[in-house]
Amino acid sequence: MSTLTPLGVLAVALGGAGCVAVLECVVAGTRLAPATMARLASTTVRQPLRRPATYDSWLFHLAPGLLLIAAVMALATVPWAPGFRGVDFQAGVILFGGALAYVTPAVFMAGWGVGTPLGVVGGFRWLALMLAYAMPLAMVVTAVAAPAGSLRPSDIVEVQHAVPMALVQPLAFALWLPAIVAVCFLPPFDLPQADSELGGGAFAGYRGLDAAIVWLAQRVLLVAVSGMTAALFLSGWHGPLLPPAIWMAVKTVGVATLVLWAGRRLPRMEVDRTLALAWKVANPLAIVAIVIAGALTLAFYR
Amino acid sequence: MTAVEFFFVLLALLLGLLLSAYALVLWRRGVEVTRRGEQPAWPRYHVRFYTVALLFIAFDMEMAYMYPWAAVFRDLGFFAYAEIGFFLTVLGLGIAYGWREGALEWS
Amino acid sequence: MVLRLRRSRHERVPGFVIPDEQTWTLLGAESAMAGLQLTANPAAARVVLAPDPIPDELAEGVAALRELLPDDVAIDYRALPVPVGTRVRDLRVGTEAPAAGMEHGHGEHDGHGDGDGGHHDMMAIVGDPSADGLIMESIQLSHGPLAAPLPGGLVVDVTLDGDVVAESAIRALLRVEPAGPEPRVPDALTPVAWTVVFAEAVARAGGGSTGSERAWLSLAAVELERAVSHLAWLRSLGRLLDLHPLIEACTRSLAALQASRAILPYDTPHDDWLEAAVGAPDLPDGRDALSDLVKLVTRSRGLRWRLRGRAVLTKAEASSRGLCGPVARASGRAVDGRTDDPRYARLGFDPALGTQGDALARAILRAEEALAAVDLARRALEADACPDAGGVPGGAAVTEGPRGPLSARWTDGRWLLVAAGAEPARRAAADAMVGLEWSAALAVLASFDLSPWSVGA
Amino acid sequence: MSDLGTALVFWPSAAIMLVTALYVFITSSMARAGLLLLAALGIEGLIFVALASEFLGFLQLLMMSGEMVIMVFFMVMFMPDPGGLMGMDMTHDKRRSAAVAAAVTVALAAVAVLTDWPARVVGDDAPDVRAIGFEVMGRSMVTFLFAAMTILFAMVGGVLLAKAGGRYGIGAPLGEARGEAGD
Repeated sequence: MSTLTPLGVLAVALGGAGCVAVLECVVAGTRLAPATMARLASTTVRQPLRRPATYDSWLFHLAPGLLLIAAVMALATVPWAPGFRGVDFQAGVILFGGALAYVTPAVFMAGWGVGTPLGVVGGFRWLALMLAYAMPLAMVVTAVAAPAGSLRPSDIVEVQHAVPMALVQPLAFALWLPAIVAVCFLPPFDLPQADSELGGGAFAGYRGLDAAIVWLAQRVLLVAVSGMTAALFLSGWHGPLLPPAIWMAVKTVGVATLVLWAGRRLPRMEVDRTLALAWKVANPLAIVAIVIAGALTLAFYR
Repeated sequence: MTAVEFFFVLLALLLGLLLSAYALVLWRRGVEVTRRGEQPAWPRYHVRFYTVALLFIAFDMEMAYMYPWAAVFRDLGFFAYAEIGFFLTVLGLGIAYGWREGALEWS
Repeated sequence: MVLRLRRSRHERVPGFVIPDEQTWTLLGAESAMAGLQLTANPAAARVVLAPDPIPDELAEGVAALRELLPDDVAIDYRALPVPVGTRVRDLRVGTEAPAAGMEHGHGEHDGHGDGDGGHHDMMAIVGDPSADGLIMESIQLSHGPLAAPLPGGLVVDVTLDGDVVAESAIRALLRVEPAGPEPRVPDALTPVAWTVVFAEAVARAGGGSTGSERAWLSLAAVELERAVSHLAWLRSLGRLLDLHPLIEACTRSLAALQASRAILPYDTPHDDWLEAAVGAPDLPDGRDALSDLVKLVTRSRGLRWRLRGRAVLTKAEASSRGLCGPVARASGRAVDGRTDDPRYARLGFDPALGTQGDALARAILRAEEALAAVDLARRALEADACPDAGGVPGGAAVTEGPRGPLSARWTDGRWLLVAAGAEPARRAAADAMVGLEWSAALAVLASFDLSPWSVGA
Repeated sequence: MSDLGTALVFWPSAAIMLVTALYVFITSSMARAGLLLLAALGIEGLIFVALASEFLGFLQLLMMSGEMVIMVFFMVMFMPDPGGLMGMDMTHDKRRSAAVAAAVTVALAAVAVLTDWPARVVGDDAPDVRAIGFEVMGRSMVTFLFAAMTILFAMVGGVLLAKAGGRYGIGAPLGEARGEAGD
C-alpha cells in the first residue's frame, strides 16, 4: 500500500459517482447528456449557499459534510484488488458498518436543521428506516464473516475463491440487498427526501455546494455499498480471465445497475409497514442465516 | 504506511477538502437566507416507533458479542456453535415477546 | 432479468409544471412537457412551465415556489390554447374581466407550523394525551397549492401528530365566476365536457335539440376526454407512488389518444371545434396500450401493497355522503348519468362497478372506465343514425364527466352550474386521511381524484 | 502508528471531544445536545482506533451513532421546547454539581497518572479481535451467556414499560395502579 492510496480512494469515489450518474441515465432510458450534466453541476456549485430562516445553527450545514465523510470512509474499506485493498483493518467490515451508521445522524441533522414541517417529518422517517435496515445489515455481515474466520474484507474475499458466498448463503444475500438499498436512501426506500410526498423532504433546503455534496455523497454511498456487496458475496476480485480489478469493477457496476433498476420498478415503501416487515420477517431470518452460516462453516470451511 | 495511518490521512484529507470547498464558496458567493419570518417546526415530535427503538438498542448490544464470535468461530468448533445458538435463541425470544406484546406495530 | 435499455429521442431535463401535469395534459398541451423529466421537488427543477395567464388564486403559491427554485431558473410562461383560470381576456367562451377575486386562501407553500408548545410553562407538559397516552405537540401544515403530484390549486390543511394525520381539511382554491349570458368553462380539468353541457343547455333554452351528427361527435369527444382524464390521473398517482412502469404505460396510452387533440375556445361547439377536441386519435393503438395498462393496474403488486384496504367506502356510506362518479361506482353504488341516455344504450354501454370501495378499487375502476370510454368513442365515431336525444326544453342539460355528473341550466338571466359529488368527495377524502401515516394519507387523497376547481354556488 | 502520528491524532481529537462534551450542556436545543454527545463519542471511537485498539474503536463508532440518535429522539419527545427556541438553561443547582464534577475529574486524573500501566507496546497488527473472541468463547464464557440473559431482560423490561397496556390494550390511566384499573 503506497502512500498514494488515500488519493486512490478519493479517485475511486469521484469516478464511481460519475459512473453511477451515467448508470442512472441508462437505467432511466434517457439519452446520455454529459454536456447537460456538466453544466448542471457547474451552475449548481456556483450558486451561493442558501439557509432557510428556520434553520438550526450548525446542523443544517454540517449534515452534507458528515454524509460525504461517512460515504468515503465506507468506500475506503472496500478491497478493490490484491494490490489496492483500501483501508485493510483486521475489523474492516465493522468499520464499513460504523461508517454507514453515520449516515443516520447526517440525514436526521439535515431534516431537523431545515426546520420546515416536511423536513422534520423526513428526518424522523429516516430514523424509522434506520431501525428497519440496521439489524439485517449487521447480522448478515456476521453470517458472512463466520466462514472466513476473520473480519478483514480481503480475507472474506479469499475464502470465496472457490464459490461465491451468494451461492453458499442465498438467504443472507437476499437480506443484504434491500438493506443496502435502504442505507443509500435510494428508491424504493427514498423516504427522507421523497420528492412527491415531502417535496424534497430533508434535503429540500439545500442549494449550491450543499446540494452538490449531498448528490455526490449518495452516489459514493452506492459505489461503496455495491463494491462491498461484490467483495462479500460475489467473490470479489476472483474471476477466470480478466485481471482482478476489472472483475471487481464489473461486479460493482452490475450490483449498482441491479439496485437502480429495482428502484425504478418498485413503488416507494411506507415507513410503518417497512419497519414491521423488517422486524417480523427480516430479523428472524437474519438469525436463521447466522445459524446456517455456523453450520456451513463447521461442515465446509474448517 | 499502516492501515491506521491510511485511515487518519484519508480523514484529514477529506476534512481539508470539505473545509476549503466551503470556505471558497462562502468567500466567493456568501449565504442567502430564505423563508424569512417563518417559525421552525420543532415540536415534541410524536415518534411512533419508540418501542422498536428499545428492541433495537438491545439487539445492537448483541452485535458487540457476535462480531468476535464470527472472527474466532472457525477455530473453535461445535462448542462455540452451541453457545451462539443459545445466544440467538435468547434474542429470538426477545423479538417474539415484543411481537406478541404489539411492540412492533406503529402505536 | 431482461434489462430493457430504451433510448428516448430527446434529452430529459428535470422540470416542474404549474399548476400541474394533469391540467396541461387535459388542455392538449402534452407536447410542451415532452422534453421534461417531471420532478416534484422545486429545488431540483431546471425548467418551470407556467400557463400565460396564471389564475390569481395561485399567485401566492407561485411566489412561494419562486423562492424555492434555484437562482438561475426562471419561470417559462407558455400560452395555453384554453388559458387556465379567471384572468381571461380573449376566451370567447367568456368575455369580460373576471369577477371580484374570491377570498384568498393563505396557501403559502409550506405553512409555518410552529408547534403550539411555545407559550406554556417551561417544565410542565400540558395537552391532551394521544392514543398511546403520550402528550405531544403537533405540526400544522398546509400542503400548498403547488404540491406537485396533487392537482395544482388544491390545499390540504393538515395537523400532523408525528407522522400520523390527526386532522385534515381540503380546500379547492380555483374558481371561475359564471357571469353574463356567455357560458364560461368553470373547470379547466374537464373543458370538453363542460362546453358540451353548455351547448346542450343553450340548445334546450332555445327549444331545439342538437343535430344527430354532432350528437355522436360530442359523445366521442366527452368519452375521449374521460379516457385522457383518467389516464392523466393514473400517471399522477404513479408519480406520487414513484411507480415508473405505471407512469410509462400511461404516457404510451396518452400519446396514442392525444394525437393532434386540441381544445379550442369556441362558445358554441361547431363541428370543426368538436373534431379538434377529438383530434385524430390512433384508437386501435390506444386500445392495446390501454388494455396493457388495465392489466398492469389490476395485477401490480406494488399498487396492491400501497392501496389495498385504504379508505374503504361502503356502498351505504357512498350514498349517504352523496358521492357520485367513479368514487361511488368503485364502492358498488351504480349511479351513472349515461345509463338512461338512449345514445349510450344504442352503443351498448354498461357501467363498470367495483365492490371493495378501497383506494385500489377506485384506481382499477378508472383504468377500466378509460378502456371502455375508448371503445365507446370508437363506436360513436363509426355510428350513423342517431336516436333523438329527447331533452325537455328549458330543463338542465346533464353530462357524465370524469368525476361525476355536470349539469348546466340557463334560467332567468344567469347560469346555474352544478358539479355533483365534488364537495362530498373532498369531505370524504379529508375524513379518510385521518389516522393514516403521511405517505398513506397522500395516496388515499390522490385516490379520490379531486378537482381543484370549485363549481356552482 | 508512529508516536508522532498518535500524538498528532490524540491531542487535537481529545480537545475537540472535551469541547463538544462541554457544549452538550451549554446548548438549549435538545437535538443539538444529543448530536453533540454523539460527536463526542464518535471522536472517542477515533481515539480508540488511534491507540491501536481498532475493534473497540469501530464498535463504538457503530453502536454509539445508532444509540445516540435514538437518545436524541427520546429527548425530543419528552423535553419541553426541543428546538431550543426559548433558550432554556439546562443546568441545575450549579454549585454542588460543579464541585462533584471537579472531584471526579481530579480522582480520574490521579488514577490515570499514578498507576504504572504495563509497558507492553501493542503493535498495530495485534490480533485484538481474535483475542476478544477467544476470551469471550473461552475463559469468560459465563459472562457472555449472562450478558445474553441481561439483553433479554432489557428487551422484556423495555417493552413492558413502553407498552403499558400490553397486547390487550388495557391502558393504565395516568397515576392509578394497574391492578384495579378498568379498560
